[in-house]
Amino acid sequence: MSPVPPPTSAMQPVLRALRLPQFGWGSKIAALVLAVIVVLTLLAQWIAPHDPLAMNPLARLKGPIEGHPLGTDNFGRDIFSRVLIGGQLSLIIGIATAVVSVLIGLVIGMVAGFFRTADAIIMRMMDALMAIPSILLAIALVALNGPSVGSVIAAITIPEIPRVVRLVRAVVLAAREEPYVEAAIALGTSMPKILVRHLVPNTLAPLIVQGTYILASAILTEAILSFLGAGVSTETPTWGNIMAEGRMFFRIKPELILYPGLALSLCILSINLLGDAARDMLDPRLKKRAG
Amino acid sequence: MLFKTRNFDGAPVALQARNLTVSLPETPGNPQVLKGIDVTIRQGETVCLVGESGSGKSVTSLAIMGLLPQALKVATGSITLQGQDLLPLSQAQMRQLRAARVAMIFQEPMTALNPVLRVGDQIMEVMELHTDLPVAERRARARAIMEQVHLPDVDRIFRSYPHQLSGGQRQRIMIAMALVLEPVLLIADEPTTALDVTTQKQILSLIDELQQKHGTAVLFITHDMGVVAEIADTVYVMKHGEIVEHGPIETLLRQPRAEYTRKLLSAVPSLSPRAARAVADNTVLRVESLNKIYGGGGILKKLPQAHAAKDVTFTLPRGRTLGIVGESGSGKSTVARCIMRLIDPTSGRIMLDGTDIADLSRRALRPHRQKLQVVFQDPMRSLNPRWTIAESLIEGPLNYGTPRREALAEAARLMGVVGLPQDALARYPHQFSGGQRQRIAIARAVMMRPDVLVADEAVSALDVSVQAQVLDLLDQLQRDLGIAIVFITHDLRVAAQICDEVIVMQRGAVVEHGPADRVLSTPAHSYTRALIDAAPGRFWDFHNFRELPKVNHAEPA
Amino acid sequence: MFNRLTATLLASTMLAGTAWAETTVKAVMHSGLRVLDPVITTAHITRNHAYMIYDVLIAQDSQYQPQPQMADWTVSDDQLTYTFTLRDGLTFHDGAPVTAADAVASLKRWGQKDAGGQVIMDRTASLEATDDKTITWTLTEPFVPMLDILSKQSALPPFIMPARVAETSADEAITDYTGSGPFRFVEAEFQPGLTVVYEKFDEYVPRDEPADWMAGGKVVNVDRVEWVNMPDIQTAVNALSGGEIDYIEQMQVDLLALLEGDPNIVVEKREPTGMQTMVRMNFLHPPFDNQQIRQAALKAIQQEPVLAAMVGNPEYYQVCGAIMGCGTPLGSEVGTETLTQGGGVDEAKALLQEAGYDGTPVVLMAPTDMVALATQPVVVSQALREAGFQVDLQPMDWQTLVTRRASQAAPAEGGWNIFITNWMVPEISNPISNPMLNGRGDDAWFGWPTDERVEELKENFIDAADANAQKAVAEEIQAHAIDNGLLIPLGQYTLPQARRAGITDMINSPVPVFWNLQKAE
Amino acid sequence: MLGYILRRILAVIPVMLLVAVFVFLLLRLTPGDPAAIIAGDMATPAQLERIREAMGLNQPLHIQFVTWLGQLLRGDLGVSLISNTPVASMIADRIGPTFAIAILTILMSVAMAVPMGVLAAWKHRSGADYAVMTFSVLGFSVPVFVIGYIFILIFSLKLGWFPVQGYTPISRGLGAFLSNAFLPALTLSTIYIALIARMTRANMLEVLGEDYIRTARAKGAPERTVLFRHALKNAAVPILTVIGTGFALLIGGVVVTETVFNIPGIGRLTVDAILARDYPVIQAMILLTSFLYVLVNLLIDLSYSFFDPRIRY
Repeated sequence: MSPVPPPTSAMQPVLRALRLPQFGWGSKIAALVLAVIVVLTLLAQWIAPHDPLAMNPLARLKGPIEGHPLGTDNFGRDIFSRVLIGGQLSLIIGIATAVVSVLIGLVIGMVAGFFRTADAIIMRMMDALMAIPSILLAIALVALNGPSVGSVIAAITIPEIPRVVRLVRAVVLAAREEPYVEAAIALGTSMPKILVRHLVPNTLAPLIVQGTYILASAILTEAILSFLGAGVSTETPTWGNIMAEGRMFFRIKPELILYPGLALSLCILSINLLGDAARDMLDPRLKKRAG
Repeated sequence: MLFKTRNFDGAPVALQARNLTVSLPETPGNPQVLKGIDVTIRQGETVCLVGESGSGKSVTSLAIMGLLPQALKVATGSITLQGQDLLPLSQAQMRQLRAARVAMIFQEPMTALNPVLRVGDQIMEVMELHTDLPVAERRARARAIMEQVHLPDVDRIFRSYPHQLSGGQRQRIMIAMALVLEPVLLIADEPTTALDVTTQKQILSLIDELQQKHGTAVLFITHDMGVVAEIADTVYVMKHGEIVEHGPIETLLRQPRAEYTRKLLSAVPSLSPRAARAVADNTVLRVESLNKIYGGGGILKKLPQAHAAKDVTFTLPRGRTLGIVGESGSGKSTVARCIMRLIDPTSGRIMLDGTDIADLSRRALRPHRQKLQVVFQDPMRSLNPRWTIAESLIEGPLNYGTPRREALAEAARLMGVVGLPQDALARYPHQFSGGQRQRIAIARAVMMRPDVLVADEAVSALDVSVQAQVLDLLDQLQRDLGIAIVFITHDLRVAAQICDEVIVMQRGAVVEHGPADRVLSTPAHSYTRALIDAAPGRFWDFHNFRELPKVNHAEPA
Repeated sequence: MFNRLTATLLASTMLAGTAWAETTVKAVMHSGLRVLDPVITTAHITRNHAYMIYDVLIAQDSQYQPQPQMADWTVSDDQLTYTFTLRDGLTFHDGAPVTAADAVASLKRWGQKDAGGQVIMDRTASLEATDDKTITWTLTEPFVPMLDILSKQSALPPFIMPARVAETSADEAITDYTGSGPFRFVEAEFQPGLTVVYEKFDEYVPRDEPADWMAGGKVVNVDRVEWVNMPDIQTAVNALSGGEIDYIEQMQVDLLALLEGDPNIVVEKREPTGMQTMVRMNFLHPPFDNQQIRQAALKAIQQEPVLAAMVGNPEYYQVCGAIMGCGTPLGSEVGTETLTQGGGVDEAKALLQEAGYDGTPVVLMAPTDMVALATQPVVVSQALREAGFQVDLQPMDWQTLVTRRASQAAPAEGGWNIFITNWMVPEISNPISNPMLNGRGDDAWFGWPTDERVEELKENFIDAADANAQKAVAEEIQAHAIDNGLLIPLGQYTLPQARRAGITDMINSPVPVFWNLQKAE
Repeated sequence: MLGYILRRILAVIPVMLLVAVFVFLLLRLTPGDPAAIIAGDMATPAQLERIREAMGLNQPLHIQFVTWLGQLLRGDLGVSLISNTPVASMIADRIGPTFAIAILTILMSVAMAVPMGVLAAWKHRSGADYAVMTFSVLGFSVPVFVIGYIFILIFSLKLGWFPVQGYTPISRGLGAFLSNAFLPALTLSTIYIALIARMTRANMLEVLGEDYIRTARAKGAPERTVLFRHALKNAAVPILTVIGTGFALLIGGVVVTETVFNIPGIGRLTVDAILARDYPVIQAMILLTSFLYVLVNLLIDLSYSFFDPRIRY
């Protein structure tokens, strides 16, 4: 009958995606930038010239001066040190959100995709959760739990879950129609085993991509929550709350937003570019040749 | 008349490709996809370009249209249309040419028409692009050409969207669109491959009719020797980007010179049924009054019902093959999936070794699963792409408690049986060709030592030469292991080759059921006869390069 | 036909003309107005709103002296009977005349809620309207601060409403906003938290004396005042530069640089006293149930870094240890040298040692969404840590804070140890009305100190014969409050106002008012 | 079609009910006391208690929920706990600016993003493609308030083209409206453009690989016709979908933009209400935005059939 479509092996592209030399130059730069940012934040404790909390309100809002390469903030704290250390928490929030929402979404999505009875109920609940604007939900959740790191992560994670659930469910629904899954049924493989061994790996590739986007958007959302007054304490600097605190001084000391903003944007830009590159490699449709 | 025997030596040349070479300039090594081919098509002539997948036949057609994908470039050679060299033309000039002087129709009528535009508008668009006829005139011409391609109810169809039409109707629209400006050359790239045989026959005769009416030159690309035998004046056989042989159709079929041509022809399964085997009496599978009804649910309004399988009854003895034959939508795959319990039958009994498995729960079914295995159509998707071949092969045995080492040993042995190297076990599916993967899928099924193997269009996606090998493998396994096979196919030739008994299905119902030689040589039902009549090249015994001995069809009752 | 058209055109031109001639002052106030009942809340913005649309019987002038406003008064020789006589021409916005009955109903409702009012009511024999114009208020014993309380600007001044409105229960918000003040509230254009619109009340008859703080003639020279709330002060500054608004009540001092050199804009301190910011500790739970540890906290803190982080420019803050405010009649800085000059850290460490502080973490509540309270906790927690305290700085939104500060539970179970608050200096300038000096345990303000000594000193203050005697008692109260750690004053600050140069003749009262001012076109 | 709409609307009910329960519980479990904000700093605990009693906040949760749901079904959104104003009129006063800016944002975004996406897909892997992709990734990477501040700095303060803040209703003239609304809409657009441009590119890439595109080229159609007549309409459905799901993103952005540009919209109303624990307002706002989200997506689903005749309900 019809000529066969190109192979849709999905694990190969993942492996390939993890091998950098196959990326374009844009992705290589992105990977490099991200690596620099990650290394700098990881080593922040040793690189930072000052304790990010040490304050001197009498020498506040100074420009670059001796000992403060990027100047000081409104408490007279060292901006450079704060941006360095702030990256840690921003990245932790991003990574934690991505991991947690992907894991929870994976489990719920699997259940919804495979058990028709649970599907309707789960998806209505997910619809409801998706219908609530995520920022409002996040503010309310932070207000509920107090603006700790944990509650900020929870507040950003919960609205992301339905999106992951939908993705996983769609992949599962598509994959369960695959002949190799039917063949596995014919081979007497039990349902849980099919779920774990045949279906979960299918979701891996799209979830890696989705995870990078969640990671990026979580860092951004944290910044917005801080902006709206529902972020983590100034004693635990993040790029988001440094910017949120600095916004009052945007016109007299734009560095307070500029430097953390630059770090954050570069970081997210790199993550997004890598996510895009991974997606392009993982999406067989984009590899299809015209004609 | 067996073949077309028209002579075009005196006719003017419509299109000529000389020493045409197409390469992949950006791929390391600059591989050539077409290696200096020469093709000549004269006015009114039908030239068939035949070859297996990857032979370069579609690239040839796209090169002529100037629609090569970006990665491909014409390296050397020339393409002249009525004496005009096409290669130096600009994109704009080529656009002028397309549809006006060279038109093309494609394999998939389902996807070749724009789904969001009305078909009438799509036909009119051709005139809009190439003529300055007023709208009324364009509309009149569009309707006229729709009449010519024998579309019923032109008024309605003119306003229809592609999805509202059948596959055959869509292909007629494509033909109408291609011919409305009376081009010099029509390129038809596998135009009937996706169609049922009865529709295929109609489309082929339509192309023939219009060609004679308009004197169009036709370049017909196909992999199907039967179709070639039906329509070609001249045949070009392609392999790996080269023309291995060309000549008038009858000469080529009777005295193929090239080894490849001979091989290709020999691989075409014969329509004459296999020799009947002794009827075995140890029944392994009995299906009684199997029904499958889809739909009928719905909360607010009753959804329409579809009776996908009606009262299907048959028995299958050990070591024998039952063919279920029918066109798309006949319900043959529904029956297969019901037997496999991939879907639940609405009613009826499925007796497997004496146990009715039709109503068993999933858990109760498990012990019976291993006796019942399946091979699917699409060799690309029937193996988990993330698993090594070994993992796929031993999945079933491990489920039933076979120790891993034993299972692996058996897998290694079976690799030999299905003709694959031992190291195949450690590799992944994408490293194999379609035919090889189908062998692996068969090996996976055989690992379970099944009593019944359901082969759902298991060879349909394969090239004929590969097809023959897989059929041989099935036959051999059946002889060695006594497996009973339920063979689902739309292809009468394949059915004739492998089946002991044949069931012919139409719209969910069994219309004819009997021994293969009886059903295929003296069909009782008109639908069966229509199917056989529509099989292209049915008069020819490709394997032996000669006509088939005349068979006596029973006259319709 | 033609005539009619012309008439319409003319009419619309005239309408447009009047619209042009109308003077509107657009002001950005320190907060959005949400609650409209000045009795139910102590929020300053509501009080300021009330001064726009309501009038008061007597009012404070810039010397903190009571002066007649709606009414003149006489006091009987025995100091027991006060007689207020309403002046002529007082009209509510609905056209009804203001009567003594309205005033009595309003005073009675106010008396249930205001702390000072409650004290008066405790000593009231009768309060009644003897005729349409006369209010007679008879006390059971002489009460010196009587007129000061009735004329005060904070927190709940006794505004006069129609009797029908004043009959609303004191725990329920009023829904009828008819006043007799110089401006009329335009209810149709009110957007809670966003915009409030006032129109000049044409029938208002101002007193003849010149305006002096809240006293004197309230002459309105503009047609319309719009209060616009801008949560982002930078937006407000931008809007002021662009001439989109006329006035900003409280400027962020750091942003003054943006307005410098703009000849169209004047930045100034409106009133001399400003606000005081302070620490409040919870007396119920360790470690601050221990006087020595409270004292250690006080010694650990120095005011200037707190003020610098909060305000920035020293021109707008003042180191001040007086719990009743610097620059007020009763202000005294006794006992606050370490606060004002620093150097108490070692003493604090010693005190902690002596008191046997066991490292119990101190829960410091830090509101993140209140600009005026966001920075102090950060600096204070740093100072406490340096002295050896374990500090758990807990960020939260203001709503969580106000809920949580009402909890008497242990800090680990949803309670708290420290929070920071601000008061306007006039609100704390008197030991009777200063809420931080309430020592009545569970009935005291959040923190619940049980301090009989301070209550005793307050009685002495009430009984003091004259201003000098009062001042002496006030100094005793200061010394005691600091020693006991009833509060830790963090200093005084003034957020300057900024106006377009075209706005002139603003009154420099603590409450920003919109009468008297002129707007040049 | 009608039956389908009816079924979809019925399906909205359980979703909205879930939202209602969820929001109600979330709020009532949140620490915070509207009585405290009403009473102000000097109130004593006893006074707070009396106010709470008067506002009905002391009743058991389920009674409060049933009361609220009953009101809701009668179309009564209740009264703000803080300002005593009917919630419906508060929303009515403030929905206009948000709505107008949201619409302007969507129009501007689609007008810019779709051509960008088409160009990127057409010139796949070219400089133009990389430029569009970089821009669209950038749109995702900078916090919306930073973009807002930068725009204000450049367009309002440096160039003086637009006012820095405020809102003028469209009824006072399109020019006046646009001069206030353009910058906020542009700020909001960045992320939306990024989203739509990417989606357009991805779907155009897919569609451009389809057989009917080859057919169109075989007909001799010029690229413009191929792209816009044949391809774009086929790529429309997923683009529409992303506009719908992006609506939630838009609401999130609106909250921030309204603060930066001082627009009297419902975004700020909601944030203020959350910070003040003004339960009736928060409940109404979250229900409303959720309902709008569901409605927008329903409308978008229904509009599919306009672009794709295969989709019939």
